[in-house]
Amino acid sequence: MKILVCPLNGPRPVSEFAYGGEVRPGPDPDTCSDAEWSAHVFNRSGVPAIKYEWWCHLASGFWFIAERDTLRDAVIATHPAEMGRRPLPPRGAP
Amino acid sequence: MPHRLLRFGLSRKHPEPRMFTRHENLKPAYDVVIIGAGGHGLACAYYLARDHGIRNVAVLERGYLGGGNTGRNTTIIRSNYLTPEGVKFYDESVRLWQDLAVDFDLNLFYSTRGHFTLAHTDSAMRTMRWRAEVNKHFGVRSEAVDAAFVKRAIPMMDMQCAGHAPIVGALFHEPGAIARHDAVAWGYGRGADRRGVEIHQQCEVTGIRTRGGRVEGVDTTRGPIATQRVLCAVAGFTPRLLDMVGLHTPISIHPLQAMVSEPLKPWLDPIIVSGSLHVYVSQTARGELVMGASLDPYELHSTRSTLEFAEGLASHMIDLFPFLGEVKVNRQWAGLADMTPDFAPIMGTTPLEGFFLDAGWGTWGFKATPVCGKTMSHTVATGRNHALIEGFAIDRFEHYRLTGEKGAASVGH
Amino acid sequence: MMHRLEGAAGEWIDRSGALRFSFEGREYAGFPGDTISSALAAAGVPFLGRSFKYHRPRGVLSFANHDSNTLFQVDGVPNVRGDVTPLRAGMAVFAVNTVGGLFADRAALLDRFARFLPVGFYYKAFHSKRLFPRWERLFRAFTGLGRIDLNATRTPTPKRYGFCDVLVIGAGPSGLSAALSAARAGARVVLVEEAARPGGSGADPALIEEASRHSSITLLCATVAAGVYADRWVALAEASRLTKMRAAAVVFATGVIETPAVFRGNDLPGVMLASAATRLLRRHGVAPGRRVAVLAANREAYEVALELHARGVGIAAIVDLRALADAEEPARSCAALGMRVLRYHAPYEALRGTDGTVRALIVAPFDQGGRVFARALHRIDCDAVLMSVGWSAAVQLPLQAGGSVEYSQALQQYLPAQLPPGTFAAGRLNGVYDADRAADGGRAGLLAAAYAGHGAGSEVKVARSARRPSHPFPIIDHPAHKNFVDFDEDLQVKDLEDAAQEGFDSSELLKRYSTVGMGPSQGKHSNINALRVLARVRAVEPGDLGLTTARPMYHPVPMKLLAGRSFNAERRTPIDAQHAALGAVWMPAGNWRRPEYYARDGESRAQSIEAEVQAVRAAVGIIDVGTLGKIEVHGPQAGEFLERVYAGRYSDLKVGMSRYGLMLDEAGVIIDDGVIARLAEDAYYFSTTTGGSATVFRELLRLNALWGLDCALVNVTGHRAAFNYAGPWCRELLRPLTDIDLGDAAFPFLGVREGHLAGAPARLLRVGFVGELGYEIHVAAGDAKAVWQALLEAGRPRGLRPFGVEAQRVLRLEKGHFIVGQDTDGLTDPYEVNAMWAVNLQKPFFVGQRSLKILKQRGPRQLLVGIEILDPVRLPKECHLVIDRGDIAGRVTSVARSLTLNKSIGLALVTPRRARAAGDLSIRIEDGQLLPARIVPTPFYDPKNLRQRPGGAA
Amino acid sequence: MSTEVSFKRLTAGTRLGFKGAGAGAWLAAQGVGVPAASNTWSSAAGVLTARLGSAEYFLAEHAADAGAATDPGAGSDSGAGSDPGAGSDSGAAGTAAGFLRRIAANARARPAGVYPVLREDWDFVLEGRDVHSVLAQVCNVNFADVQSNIQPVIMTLMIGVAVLVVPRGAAGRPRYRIWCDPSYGPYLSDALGTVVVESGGMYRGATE
Repeated sequence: MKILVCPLNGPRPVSEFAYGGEVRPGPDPDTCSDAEWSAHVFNRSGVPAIKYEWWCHLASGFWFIAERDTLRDAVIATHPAEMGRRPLPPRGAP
Repeated sequence: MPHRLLRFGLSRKHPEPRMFTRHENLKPAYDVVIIGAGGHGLACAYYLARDHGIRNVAVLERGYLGGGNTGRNTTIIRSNYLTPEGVKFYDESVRLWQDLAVDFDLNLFYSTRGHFTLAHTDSAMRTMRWRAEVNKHFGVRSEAVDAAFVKRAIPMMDMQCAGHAPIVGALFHEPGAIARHDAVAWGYGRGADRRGVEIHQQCEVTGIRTRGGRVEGVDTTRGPIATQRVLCAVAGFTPRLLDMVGLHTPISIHPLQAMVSEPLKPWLDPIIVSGSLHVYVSQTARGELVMGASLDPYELHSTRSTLEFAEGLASHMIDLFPFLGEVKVNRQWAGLADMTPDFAPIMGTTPLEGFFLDAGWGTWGFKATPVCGKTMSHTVATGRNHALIEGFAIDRFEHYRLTGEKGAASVGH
Repeated sequence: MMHRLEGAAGEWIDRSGALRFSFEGREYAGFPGDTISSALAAAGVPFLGRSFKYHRPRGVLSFANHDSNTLFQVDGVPNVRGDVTPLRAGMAVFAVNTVGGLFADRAALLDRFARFLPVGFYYKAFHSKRLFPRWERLFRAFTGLGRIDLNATRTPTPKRYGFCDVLVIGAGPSGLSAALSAARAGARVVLVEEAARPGGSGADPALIEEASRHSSITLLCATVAAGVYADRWVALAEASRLTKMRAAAVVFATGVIETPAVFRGNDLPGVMLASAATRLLRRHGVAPGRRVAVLAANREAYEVALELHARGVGIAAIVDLRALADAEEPARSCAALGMRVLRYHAPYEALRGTDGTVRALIVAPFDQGGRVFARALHRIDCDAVLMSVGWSAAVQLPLQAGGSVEYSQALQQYLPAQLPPGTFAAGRLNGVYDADRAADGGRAGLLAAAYAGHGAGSEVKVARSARRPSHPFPIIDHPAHKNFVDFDEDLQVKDLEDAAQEGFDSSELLKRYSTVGMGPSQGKHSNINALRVLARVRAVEPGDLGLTTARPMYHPVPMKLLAGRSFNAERRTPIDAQHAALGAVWMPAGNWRRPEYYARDGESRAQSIEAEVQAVRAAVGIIDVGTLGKIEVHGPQAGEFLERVYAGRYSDLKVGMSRYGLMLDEAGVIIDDGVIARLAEDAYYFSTTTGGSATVFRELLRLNALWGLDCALVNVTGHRAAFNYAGPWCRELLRPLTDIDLGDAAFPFLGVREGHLAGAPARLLRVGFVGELGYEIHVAAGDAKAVWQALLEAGRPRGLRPFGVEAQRVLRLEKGHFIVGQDTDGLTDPYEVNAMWAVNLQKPFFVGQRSLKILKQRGPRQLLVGIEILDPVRLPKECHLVIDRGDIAGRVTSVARSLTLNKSIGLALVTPRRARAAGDLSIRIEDGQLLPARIVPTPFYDPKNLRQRPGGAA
Repeated sequence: MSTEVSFKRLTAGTRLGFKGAGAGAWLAAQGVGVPAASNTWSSAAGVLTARLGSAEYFLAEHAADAGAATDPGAGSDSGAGSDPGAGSDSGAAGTAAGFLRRIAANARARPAGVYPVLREDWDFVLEGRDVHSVLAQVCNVNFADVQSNIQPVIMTLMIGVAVLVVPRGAAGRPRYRIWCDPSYGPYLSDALGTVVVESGGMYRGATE
């Protein structure tokens, strides 16, 4: 089974975690157009890449951000959730 | 023995021509280029050639014919959906399915077995009733049945599910069927091939050329092609193709796993699905139990197998059928599913003129193969969405007009 | 004919014992240490099974679990692998897949019609719409192998997690050496071997001894490495236990699988792989026959000939397919012993004797293209034929691990090319044969240990075999065919050629059309020869075609092992036992169970539910609502947090008061609701639905982590119990139990107060969900039983009844309250259920706010309305459809017979057109009949909400 | 030779939880031995303090734990080098409870940044020479390799339930305190008990 390295709890099997989707900073709801907003709400970048994702360690309720290659299912790095508050450094293809 | 088998015994050489011509080279231009030689792409090619007289068609396949989800799914065919759009669409598909073998002159082992979606809670039972009522409204044979009915139909099943998920009833869908999945692709492929369609395997699309908002051509590992119309039918890879033309959709990719047992003497006739237990199972003509469960929980573009999947599925299979403990799992595999937020496909025209989409098939694409061929060929030929697919248009998300098939998707199948 | 020899050193059987068993109803005896197949072989049973398609008699082929013609039905268990299953006394063994028994199989007739049943014949016929069902019934009568016993019971088996530094798969010469070198480097090693004992194809006993004794090597025999998964997570299947092994490094020493020569009659009983004969001989003292012909394309053929000769078995001839056969040892000894060696000859046909087993072998000069000079046929009488013409590398596990392979022309086998980090290959799998295997194992073991952090690794390079152990094309055509490539699926050379001719000429398509490799052995003995046939058709090399994907399981694994004990985590409220004692009839709710109602003697379900409702309306009732999610949020920005996650306003909520809350997702869809109570300036307490509690709390944690507001969330769902005590008498009954002033002024409607109740610290919320004066009483789980008892006793004199979920549904329906998930669906927004009163669009931000602006323009797609059923007797069910001029105009979401109101009421989601039109509509019930109904305003009961605040508006 | 492992539910002693940026400092001021690192525990005056992540604390009586020290072998806990506090446990039982009650009382003043967390966890002890063979059947964490000298707190899933595990005991005599949400208590108790018994161990079930 996949191993994820939780910044708080260390390496654990993926079965101890819940996936929270890609970290997706949205447009400013007050200024963006309806089309921009609906695109944010529904559309996803489905292309395989190294992505910033939300993961939660279930037993401790600890959320963090993982950089994962969605093509090979390889976790490159994990970061504290605070990272999600700032613009994320760009990520390339796997 | 049917007389048509005699010729095999009586002729010295194998009296069968190639099903699919091998084409060494691509032509410089085609009227239509279909990306993806799975069931959907081939079906569209078949109907384009047969019903619309469009024969200058190339079907491009990066791997081999039918090697994607067509050859990886668990072959369940049904029309017991929840929304009117869904029910009408899949009902037409089931109608087409029933004549397909004769159309093709190829045995698809289309086998009507009856389909039970088990309900373990009263809220699940409510959904079953909802589906049954909508189905009946459109003439689809479905009924919400009680536990006693289920017990009579599947007497060997543990109605208590080992005590933790008692079965309170089910949605019984009489037309539920299974079929030999590969043969569907071969049948459409052969039919298209015989009508002049070119099928190119091991030919990967590397780019799609556009100008002024319309399609101009396709670049492939075997050279460029000029064309005005492109159909994208590559479930599991849709986002990569859309990325080539800068289109965005809600589709994200999740693996869907399955496994198969050793061959057993037939003991299970109907198709059984349990949403709460995440199980669906049927027994094939070879005697194997083909088993599936729910999607993998996170995005992944790999068809690797996981042990957790086999463990969970085996456990729930035994909850339903306690006597299966000694039955051996022969093989696990996986496919890649295009998931959408409303569990309905994304079909038809797109903002890019000449670029048509047949995608978002989640875990239910196989059963739609014939109707997709029909409706997409019409759409590609006329440039206008076929009436049956209006509910699946790509712009429904922008307008917050989702189709809401989620309720019917139990475990997908 | 096969027979047992005198005992010899090192054999696995105990000749002092005897195990009686039956096969096809006849009595036999074997020894402890026998497998089913070895005992039957020793007893001279001519054949053991029937083939899948033609029902041809079959005997031992691999004796290594690689062929499916020795699957048995044993004591009701299907598909038992006779080659490897230990013999037990009293076993009742039957062949699978026969019609009328193995020795009188009526289906054997099919063999005669073989030429009418070409590859994929079933695609070519039987599909007329009218006749297919009949044909299908026939097919299903013949299909499948073993028969399952529908009365077999569940046998929970333990599963365990395992951890080691180095996992070595295969305890042959290379595996044993790998384990030892890794252990010596300081690694904790687990060594798995699928056979009952270590040693593989013949390891130095001293090596076996040392590895078995080493303190940091755990040797697991009779254990199959069934699958290699992500991050070196390996499924190890024993007879009655699954171990999920996490290895820091893995050494694949899986060796090679012997593959048959393909010639007419190569499937006759008595024709077997040389390695099978060796295993039978060494382990079980069983000789393959009395006069044995050996097909040779490698050194191993001569070795087996010598070994058999030494045990007194006659060698009829050695037929060497090669132009230049070995001249040195062991070939020289064979010649010296006067064995007859035919060079550059190939088997043309094996002849069947009267007993169905092989009687003679017809050989002829041979060219490497697979054609023989059929004019120079030559007969060799024999009662067994051993095939030693080549090997197929067991690359399945390395491939599962994500490795790649390449085809070696020199060795005529696949070799690991790239292996994922932490995985290593050794021995014959790696192309290293003979004496070098140990050295290669040692090398791999050191590298694996180093990867796992022990020792410095190894610089050693071990050369691949200089000799060629496998013939490039051990396949001989025959005009009459029956030269089998796949023994599982009865596939002959021509079947594969015909499939290719029909266009199935890539390895994947060939597999799917011909089913080659799809049988129980997953192509272990057939894939490589199938590739060779296809390569000849395509005029390419096998290596150009590529293998089909390798997937778990390596050998099939019983579902009971995968399932294990199958735990199912279930939650209980602290008074679960009290409910049971009161006659609770349970219903599942999320992963909790809740009383649907409380059954009483002499009451029907409906009567009990009605009585429970009436108790609340007329006196007092109590319901356990402890399954609701219960969350506290503390901190200066707690209010701000709630403002963002709920659609309503909470920063202006007075301390000591509560307010309904609606939770939306980003798309504006209602996903949850609850009550938010303000305990202090910086502390709130709120509830979520039972089903949503876990996921909602998790999402709130995420949002809190993302926003970084100065507040903290606490989930007390399991730590707090909660009861709703409701009914006109509840306040009077509570007074003596609590120190909280319950007067309307001190504790108004929607107020929240903390104090003590029945001696326990308690938090009371004055709520109105069921439409009567009522208090939600929240106490610590540890105090729940005492408080529950006190409340029951206090209420008894007034006719209190505990009420269940069903009664609560009726009560809230009478008040017109919707239930998220029942009266809403996956797309319902607040506009559609008239819940905009709970939404404050003026707030700066909340989840779903922006989408609501879009949804407002879009307009509702459905509207929730109250309905009254006008039919005096019949009641629709929830989710029956509202029909308007023949079209679907909506559905009933809730419905109940209200005794209180003496009418049938419900809620329905209907099209806006229909909702605005108001008035009458019709509902279609099961039998298709239409029931008249009318859209009416809600609440149905006490529209002015006077009963929940008898003291008048607070 | 039967497996040497025993599993029992402890009659819950006083347990407290605190959360918030100010919690650590405040607890220290109350005289609690606050662990310096996340996911570690410390023990003083019969009170075990587990630090869950950076800003949450769980306090429980050791006494309840030591109270179990009546059954064979458990006595070795006192000598356990891994646990400085353990020695004083049995004696400190009464005072520990009182101490915790005092802290709870002080917390009612709602000091800034200190948020009380209601803890009604079920409380178990799993111990014995063969305890790891049992843990291996219910949990994916390799407890045999856990460095108990750093006094770790392990938050993980046991047969599907979130648990808080504190390794104690001496080498050769491993011993684990296990806490879980009360609503999962009956399930965990039964399921783990079954595994222990089937493995030849001793199980003293939920005592009400």
